[in-house]
Amino acid sequence: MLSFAIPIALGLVAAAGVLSAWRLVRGPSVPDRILALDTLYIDAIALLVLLGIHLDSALYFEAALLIALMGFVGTVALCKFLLRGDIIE
Amino acid sequence: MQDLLLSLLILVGALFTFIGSLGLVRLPDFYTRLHAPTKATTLGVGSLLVASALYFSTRGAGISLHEVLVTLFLFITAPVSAHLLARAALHLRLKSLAPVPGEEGEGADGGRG
Amino acid sequence: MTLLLAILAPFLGAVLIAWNRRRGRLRFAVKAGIATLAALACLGPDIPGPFVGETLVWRLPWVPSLGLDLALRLDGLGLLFALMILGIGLLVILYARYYLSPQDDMGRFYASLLFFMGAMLGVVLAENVLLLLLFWELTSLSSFLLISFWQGRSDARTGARMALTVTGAGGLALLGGLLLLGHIAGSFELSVILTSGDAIRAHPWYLPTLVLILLGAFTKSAQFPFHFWLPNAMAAPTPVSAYLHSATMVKAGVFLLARLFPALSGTPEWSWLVGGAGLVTLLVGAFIALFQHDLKGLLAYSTISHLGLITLLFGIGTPLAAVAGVFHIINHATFKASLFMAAGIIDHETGTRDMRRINGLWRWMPYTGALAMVAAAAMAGVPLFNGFLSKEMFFAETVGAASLTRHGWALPAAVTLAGVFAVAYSLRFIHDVFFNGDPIDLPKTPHEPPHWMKVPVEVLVAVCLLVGVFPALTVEPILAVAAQGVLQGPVPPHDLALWHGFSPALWMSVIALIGGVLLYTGRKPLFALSSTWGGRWSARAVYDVALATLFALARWVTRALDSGSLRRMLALFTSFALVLGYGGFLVVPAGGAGGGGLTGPLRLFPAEPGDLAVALAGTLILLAAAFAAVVLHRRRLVAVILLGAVGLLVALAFVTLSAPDLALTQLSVEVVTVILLLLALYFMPQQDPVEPVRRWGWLRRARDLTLAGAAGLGVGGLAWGVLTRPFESMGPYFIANSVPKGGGANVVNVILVDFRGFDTLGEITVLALAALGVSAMLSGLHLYGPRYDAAGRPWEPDPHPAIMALLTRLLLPLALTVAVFVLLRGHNLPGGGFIAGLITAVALIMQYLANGVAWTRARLPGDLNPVIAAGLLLAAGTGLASVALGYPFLSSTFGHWHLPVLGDLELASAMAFDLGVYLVVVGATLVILVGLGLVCTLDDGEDRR
Amino acid sequence: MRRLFPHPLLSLAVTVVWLLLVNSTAPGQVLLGLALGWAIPLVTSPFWPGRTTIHSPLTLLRFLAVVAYDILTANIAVARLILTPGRPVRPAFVVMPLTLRTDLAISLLANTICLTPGTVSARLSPDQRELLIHALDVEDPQALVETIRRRYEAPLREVFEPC
Amino acid sequence: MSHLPIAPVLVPLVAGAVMLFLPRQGLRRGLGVAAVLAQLALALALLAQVADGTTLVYALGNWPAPYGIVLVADRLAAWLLVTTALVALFALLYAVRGDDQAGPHFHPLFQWQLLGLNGAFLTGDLFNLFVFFEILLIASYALLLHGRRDPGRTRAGLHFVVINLLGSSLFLIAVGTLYGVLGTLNMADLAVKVAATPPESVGLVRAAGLLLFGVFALKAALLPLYLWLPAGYAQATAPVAALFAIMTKVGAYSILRVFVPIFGPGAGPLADLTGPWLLPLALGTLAVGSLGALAARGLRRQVAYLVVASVGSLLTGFGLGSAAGIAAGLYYLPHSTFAAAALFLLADLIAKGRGGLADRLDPGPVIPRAVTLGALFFVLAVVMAGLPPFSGFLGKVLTLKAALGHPLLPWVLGVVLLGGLCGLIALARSGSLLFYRAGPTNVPAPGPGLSALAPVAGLLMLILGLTLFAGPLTDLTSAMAGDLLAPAAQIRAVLGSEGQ
Amino acid sequence: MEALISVVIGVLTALGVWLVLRERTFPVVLGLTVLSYAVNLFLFAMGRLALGQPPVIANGARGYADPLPQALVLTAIVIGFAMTAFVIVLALKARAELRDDRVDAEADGPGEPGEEQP
Ligand code: NA
Ligand code: NA
Repeated sequence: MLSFAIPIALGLVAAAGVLSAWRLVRGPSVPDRILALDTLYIDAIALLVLLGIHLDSALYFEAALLIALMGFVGTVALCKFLLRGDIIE
Repeated sequence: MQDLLLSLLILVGALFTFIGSLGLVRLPDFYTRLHAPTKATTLGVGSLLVASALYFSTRGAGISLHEVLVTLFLFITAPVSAHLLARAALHLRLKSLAPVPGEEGEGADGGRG
Repeated sequence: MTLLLAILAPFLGAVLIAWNRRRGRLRFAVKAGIATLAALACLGPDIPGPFVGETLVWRLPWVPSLGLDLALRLDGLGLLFALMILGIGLLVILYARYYLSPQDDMGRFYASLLFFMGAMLGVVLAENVLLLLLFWELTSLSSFLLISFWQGRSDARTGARMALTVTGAGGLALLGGLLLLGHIAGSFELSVILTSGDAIRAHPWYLPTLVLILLGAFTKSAQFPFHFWLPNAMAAPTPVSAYLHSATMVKAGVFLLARLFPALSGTPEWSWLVGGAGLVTLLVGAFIALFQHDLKGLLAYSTISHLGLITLLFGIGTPLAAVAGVFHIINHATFKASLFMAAGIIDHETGTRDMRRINGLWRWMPYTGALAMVAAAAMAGVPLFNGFLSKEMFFAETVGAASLTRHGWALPAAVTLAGVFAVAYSLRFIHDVFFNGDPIDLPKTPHEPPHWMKVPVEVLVAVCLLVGVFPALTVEPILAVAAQGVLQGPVPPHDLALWHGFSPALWMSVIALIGGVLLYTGRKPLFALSSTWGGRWSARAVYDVALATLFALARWVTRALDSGSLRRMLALFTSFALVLGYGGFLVVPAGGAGGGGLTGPLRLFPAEPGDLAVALAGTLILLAAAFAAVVLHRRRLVAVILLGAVGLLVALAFVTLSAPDLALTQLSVEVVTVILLLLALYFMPQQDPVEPVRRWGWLRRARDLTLAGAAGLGVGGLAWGVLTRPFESMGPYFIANSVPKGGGANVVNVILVDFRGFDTLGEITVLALAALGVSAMLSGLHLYGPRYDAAGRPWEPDPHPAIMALLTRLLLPLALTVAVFVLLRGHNLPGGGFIAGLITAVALIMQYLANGVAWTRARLPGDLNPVIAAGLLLAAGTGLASVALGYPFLSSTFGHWHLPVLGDLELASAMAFDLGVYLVVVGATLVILVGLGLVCTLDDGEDRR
Repeated sequence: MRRLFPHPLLSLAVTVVWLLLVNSTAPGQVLLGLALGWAIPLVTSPFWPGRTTIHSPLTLLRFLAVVAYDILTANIAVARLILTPGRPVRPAFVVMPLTLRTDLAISLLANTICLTPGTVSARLSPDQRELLIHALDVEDPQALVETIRRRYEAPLREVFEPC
Repeated sequence: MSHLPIAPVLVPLVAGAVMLFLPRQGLRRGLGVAAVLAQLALALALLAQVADGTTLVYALGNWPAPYGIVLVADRLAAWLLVTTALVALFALLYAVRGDDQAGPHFHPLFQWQLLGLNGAFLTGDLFNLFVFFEILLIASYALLLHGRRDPGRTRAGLHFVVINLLGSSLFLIAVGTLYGVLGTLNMADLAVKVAATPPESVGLVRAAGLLLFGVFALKAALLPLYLWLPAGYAQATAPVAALFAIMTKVGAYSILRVFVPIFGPGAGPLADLTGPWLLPLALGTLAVGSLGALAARGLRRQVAYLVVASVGSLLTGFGLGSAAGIAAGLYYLPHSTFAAAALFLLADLIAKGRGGLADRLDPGPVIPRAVTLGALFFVLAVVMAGLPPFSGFLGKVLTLKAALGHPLLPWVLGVVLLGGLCGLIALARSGSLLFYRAGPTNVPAPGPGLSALAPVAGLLMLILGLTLFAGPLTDLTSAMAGDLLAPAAQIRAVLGSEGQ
Repeated sequence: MEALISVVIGVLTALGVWLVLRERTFPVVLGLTVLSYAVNLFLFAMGRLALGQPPVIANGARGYADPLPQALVLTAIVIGFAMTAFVIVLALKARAELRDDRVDAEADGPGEPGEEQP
C-alpha cells in the first residue's frame, strides 16, 4: 500500500515544485516570485518528510526544520527589502 | 490498517501540497495567489508530518513527536510571511481584482520585475 | 691573500670616504691616495713572481656549485694592468684634487673613483672568469657614478646612462659567452681555459661563444658600432676621462681580448671579427676625431681610434702582433692620460673646451703647451716618443698580415690613412689650441695651473719620452712579462729600437706624418663639408632610435596586455584553464600514454520511478531558476530571488544524495547570502543600467559565450568522466574508525572536528578573517541610500511592522533551543558547530531585521570580535591540550561515563572544538551582517526615480 | 525568582521543545531540557520585555480547536475553488475595525486570519485600530468580519485582555 | 615527539586571536613583533633540525597519512618559512612606524597572513593546501585594501579578489577530480597513486594536474595570469607590498611541491606533466615583466613589474626541471623576495619625500636625505637588476649555468640576459629621474629617520648574507632539489608514519 | 542520476562563468555564487552518488556514502561564504569610492595602461 502511495506522493510533490518554479520564473511581479520561492520551501519540507518515510530514516527531519526556519527568514528579508530597501536599519 | 491510514495521510498531504502550488499557477492576481500556499503549509505539510510521526512512532524505538516542532514553526512563520507579502504587494500597488481601499483606480503594476 | 687585499684596499677606502664625510678636498685626496698606495703595497711582494715566469694563483671558495670562487691570479698581463691602474690612478687622484672645485662633492667623487679602481683591479687580477665578469660589471656601475658625477647636467646623466646601457649590455652578453666558454672548457678558471684553446676552437659552440664575448669586449672598448657612448661620456669631470679612457675602463675590453687570446684566437672567425672591428674603428675614430671642435671630443675619438688599433693588432693574431698590442696599450695609456689632463688644465683655466674659441694659448701657458706637445707627438707617432715605437710595430704587423690574402694590400693602405688622420688631429690639438691666432672671448683669462696639478702630466710625459728614447731599458722588461702573460708561452723575439732600417713600416710612418701635415693644412674645406653632414648618420642616432623603440615597444606591449581590465583578466584566466584542461585531456604528449575515453566503465546508479520523478523535477527546477537568474540578471532583485531557489535546490540535492550535513549548511548559508546580497543591493542600482551599444560588443559577448559554454562542457564532462569510473575511496577508513576512534557516529562531523580538524581550524580562521576584513572595509565607508524604491515611490513609513516584530521575538528562544540541539548532537547526527552557529546568527539577525538595529544592539554585547577570538582560541586550545599531554596537535579523546539517574554521558574533546567553531561562526556572521546593516548612509538628496 | 525565571511559560515551552527535538524523555534529557528552559529565557529575556499571562487557558484550548477545524474546512473549500475549472473567484478587501489592543493579541489574530485558507491579513493601520483583510472568495464582506470577530477576536480578548 | 612543525602555524594563529582582545595599538604592535620574532626563531630551529635531510612528519590529530592531515617539514619548507619570517619581520618593523594605523586590524591580519603562508609551506595535504591558500588569500585581500581611502587601490583590490576567487574554484575542481579518480588527498600518497594511474584514467588525471598547474600559475603570477599583480602591488601600502613579495613564491613553491614529486620524472604515464609549459611561460613572464618595468610611469609599479620579472626568473630555474635549475631557483627565491620588499619600502620613503608627485617618474624636488636614499636606491637597483656582485647575479648565473644543457638554451640565455638589460635600463632611468633630475626642494620636511631606513638596510643585509654565504646556501638548495627529484624517502617517511 | 548531476554541474558552471564575465560588480558576485554551487556539487559528486546512505553510523544502514567529499564540501561552503561576504562588501566599497559599479574603469577607453587612477 505504502509502496504505491509514496511514489504517487513523490510525484505530486515534485509536480508541486515544478508549478511553484513556473510561477517563480514567470513572475510577473516581485512579490509573486517571493511567494513562489516561499511555496518552493514548503514543497521542499513536504518532500523531505516524504523521503524520511520512504527511506526509513529520521535524518531528514532537521533539514525540514531548518527549511521552515530559513525559508521564513529569507521571505521576511525580501519583503522588508521591498518595503524599506534597507533591511537592517 | 495502519498502512492504509499512513497512505491516506501521505496522499492527502501530497495532494494539498500540489493544490497549493497549482493555485499559485491558476489564480488570477497576486492577492488571490497569496492564499494558495497556505493550504500546502497547513493541511499539506500537516498531514505529511502526522504521517511521519505515526510512521516513526510505530517503527522505531519509542514515540516520535518532533514533527510537531516543524508544524509549530510553520504555524508561527507562514502567516507572518503571508502578511508581509501582502503588505509589500500593497506598497507596490500590484494589480488587484478586488478594489483596494484608499487606492482609487491606480492599477499601476509597479512591482513588476 | 695579498692579491685580495690589493683589490679590497680601494673598496675599503671608498667605504671609509663615503662613511666619514667631513669636508676638505685634501683630506679626501690623501685618503684616496693612501688607499691606492696600500693596494700597491699589497701587490708589492708578489711583483717579482711574474718576472721569473711564475703565475700566482690564490683561491678562496665562494660558490662551489657554480664554479665561482674568489680565485685571483697574478701573471704578467695582470701585473702590467694593475700597475697602470694604480699608477695612473694615483696621478689622477692628485690631479683631481686641483681640478674639482670646492663646491663639488669630493667625498662622493673619491669614493666612486676608488670603487672603480677596485673593480678594475678585480677585472685584471681575476682567475675565475665569472669573477672577472663580476668585477667587469662593477666597472660599468662605478663608471656610471663617475660619468654622472655632475648630475645636474643633462649631458652627464645621458652620457652616464648611455655608458651604463651599452657596457652593461655588453657585460650581459659577456656573461653568456663566458658561461658557454666555461661549459666548453669544463671550468671557469683561466688556468684551465687558457690551456684548452684547441678544444674551445673545435667546439660547435665556438662561434656563439666568441660573438658573445666579443660583444662584451667591443662595447667596453668602444669598438664600432658601439663606440658612441665614449664621446658622450666626456661629460664626466676630466680626471675621470683621463682615468677611464686612457688606462682603465676602455682598456678592459682589450684586456679581455689579450686575456683570452690563447683560448680564442687563431681562427678565421677571430681574425675577421676582431680585426674587422678594429680596422673600422681605427678609421672611423681617426676620421671623426679630426672634425671635433671639443677638445675632449677630439681626444675621445682618438681614443676610439687607438682602441681600434689595439683591437686590430689582436685580431691579426700573430704573437708579435699581440706583443705590439700590449705595447700600444701601455703607450696609449700614458700619452692619452696626459693629454686628457692637459685638456683638463686648459678647460680649467679657460672655462671652455671649444677649439674654435681657444687659440694662441702658448702666450699664457707655454709650459703646459710644451707638455701637451710631447704627448700629442706620441699620439701622432712621431719618432722619439713612445707612440712611434708601437705604431711602427703595428704598421709592420699589418704589412705582414697583408701577404696572407689577395687584397691584403688594402690593410696597410687603410692603416696608413688612419695614421694620416692621427697626425692631423694631433697637430690640430696643438696648433689649434696653442697657436692659430688669438682666443675668442674666453670666460677666463688663462694662466698656468697650480704646480701640483701639472705634476701628474709631467710624470706621464716623462714616461712617454723615456720609453720613446730608451725602450729597451725602460719598458722592455714589463712588456716582455706582460706579453708572456698574454701568450701564455714564450714571447717571440722583438726589437724595441728607434731604428729598424728602411722597412715598409718606416715608409708608412713617413707617409702618415707628411700626409697628416698636409691634411691639416687643407682642413678648412673639409671642416665646412663635415658641418653639413656631421652627426646625421651617427651610431648615437641609431642608439637613440633603438632605445626609443625599446621604450615604445615596452609601452605598447604593456598597454596591450595590461589594460587594467578585470574582464580581460578573467577571460584570459578562463581561456588558459580551458587550454590546460582540454589540452591535458585531449592531447597525448609524444611518447606519453593514451588518455582513455571520457565515459568510464562504471554501471550507473539506477533510479526508482518516484526517485526519478523527484530527480527530474529537481533538475528542471534548478536549471530553470538558474537560467532565469542569468537571463534576468539585470533585474537584480529578481536574480537574487531566483538564486535563492537555486540554493534551495542544491541543498535538496545534497540531502537526497545522502549528505544531510551539507544540506543543513547549504540552507543556512544560502539565507545569509541572500540577506547579504539584499543589504548590498540597497546601495546599488536596482537594475543594470543600460549600456551604450559598443561596436565590438557582440564580439565580446560571443567570446564570453564561448568561454562559458566551453567551461560548462569541460567541468560537466569532467564530472561525468569521474562518475563513470570506479575508485578506491578513503571513505571506508573513516567509516570504520569514526565510532571506535573518533567517538562519533556522524562521520562527516568526525572528519570535520577530528580526522581533518586542521582544515576546520583553517576554515574558521578564514571566516574570522572575512569578519575582520569586512569590518575594516566598512569603517569609514559612506554610501548613499536611495530615498525612493525602484519604482520611485517613497519607502513604507513603518520600519518594523508590529506583527513581524512581535512574532520574531517569540521565535528567538525557539531558534536558540534548536541551535543548542544541533550543536550538541553534531558529533553523532547531522549538525554541528557550524550549522548551530548559523542558526544562532540567523535568529539574531532576524531580530535586527524585525526590530531594528538600535533595539537589538541594546540587547547584545557590543564588540563581537572577542567572541570570534574566543572561539578561535577555544578551538586551538583544544588542540593544544593534546600537545600538553604529549600527543600531536588536535588529537582528540572521548569517554563514556555512566551516571546514576542520568544514564550514559558521552563527552568528546572534539565537542569543545566544535564549540569554538560555533562561537567563531556566530561572531563572524554577526560582525559581517550587522556591520553591513550599520553602514553610514548619506542622503545625497538625489531623486532616483 | 523573577530574575531567575523571567518567563516561566517560555521556560516550559523551551523544555517541551527540547524534549520534542531529542525525541526522548530520558532523565538526562529532561534535566538538560530543564536547564535550557532556565538558561535560554534568561539569556533572551531582554528580547521579551513584557510578561505575558494567559487568563483563560480553557478558552485558549477551545480557540485552538476552532482554528484547527476552520483550517480543515477552509482548506477543502479553497481546494475545490482551485480545482474547479472556470469557476470565477470573488476576491475582496475588507476592513475590519479592531477591538483588541495588545500587540500579542493583535498579532495572534492576524496570524490566525492568515493561517486559515481564504483570508490574509494584509495591513494593520498605523494606529492598530484597523486590519485590512484580503479574502479570496466572499459574498458578504460584512459577514466575514462578523465571523472573524466571533470566532477569533472574542476568544483572544478573553485570553489576553480580560478587562 | 617534536611539535616543532606545528609551531609556525600556531604562533601566528594564537597571536592574531589574542590581538582581538587587545584594544591598544601598542600592545598589538608589541605582540606582533614578538610573534614574528618567535616565528623566525622557530623557522631557524626547524631548518637546523632538518638540514641534514630528515623529514619531520607531523600527523595532526594523530591520524596516520593518508587519512589524516600531515605536516611535512623538510629543508624546502623550512627554507621558505625562514624567508617568510625574515621578510615579515622587516615589513612589520616598517609598518609599526605608523602605516599599521591607516586602517583597523592590521596586526591580526598580518599574523594570519603569516599563518596562511606558513601553513601552505608546511602542509602535506592537497586540500589542506587549498585551505591555507584561502587563509593567505583572504588575509591578503584585507591587507591589500588596508590604508587610507584610495579608489585606485579599491579597484585593484576588487580585481585581485575576483580573479583569485575564480582561481579557488579551479583549485577545488582540480583537487576534486584528483580525489575522484585516485581517491586520496595526501601529496605523498598522490605521488604513489599518480604513478599507478590506470590507463583509462590518464587523460582525466592529466587534465586535473594541469588545471592545478593553472591555479598555481595564477598565484605565482605566471604569464598570462600575472595581470592582477602590477596594479595590486603598486597600490598596496608599503609594508603590505613588501610582505606580498613572498606571495608569488607560494605559487612557485606549490608548483615545485606538486609537480616535481607528484607529476615529475617518477610519475609513469604522467611524467613531466608541466614540462612543455613551465619554461616557455616563465620566459614569457620574464619578458613581459621586464618590458612592463620599462613602460612603468611610477616607481612602485615599476617595482611591481620587476616582481613579475623575478617570478619569470625564478620559474625559469624551476622550469629547467634539472636539479641545478631547481636549486638555482630556490637560491634566487629569497633573494627576489628581499630585494622586492626592500625596494617597495624604499619606494615609499622616496614617494613620501616628493609630496604630490609621490612615486611618479617625473623630475621633482630634491628629496630629504637624498644622498642616503639615493645610495640605497643605487644598491637596490643593482640587486634587483641582477647585477654583480649580489645574490641576484649569482642566482641568474646559477640559472643560466643550469640551462647550458637544455634544448631551449638560446631562448633562456636571450630572454634572461635581455630581461636583465631592460631592468637595468629601467632602473637607471628611474634613479636618474628621481635623484639626478631633481630641482630645488620645496618641502623642508625632515627626511626618513633611522627607524624607516633600518628595515630597508636590514633587508639589504640579508641580501648581503645571501651573497656572502652563497656557497653553503647553494649546497642547501641543491640538497632540496635533490629531495624533490628523488622523493621516495620522503614518501616513505610520510606514509610510514605511525598513527594512533 | 550521474548524467543529471553532470548536466547540472556543467550548466551551472557555464552560467556562473558567463555572469562572472559581466560588466558590473553585482552580476559578477552573483556569478561567483552560481559558480560556487557548481563547484560544490562537483566536489560532492567526486565521492560518487548514493541515495539514502548518509554517512551516519547506525544499525541496519544499507551502506554509507563517501563521507570525505562531504566534509570537504562543507569546508568549501564555509570558505565560499566568507569569500562571498568579503567580495560583496568590497563591491560596495568600490561603488562608494569609485562612484560606479563597473568592474573596469573605462572599458575600451584609451586610458593609460598600468597607471593608477587619480
Ligand atoms: Na682653436
Ligand atoms: Na490564510
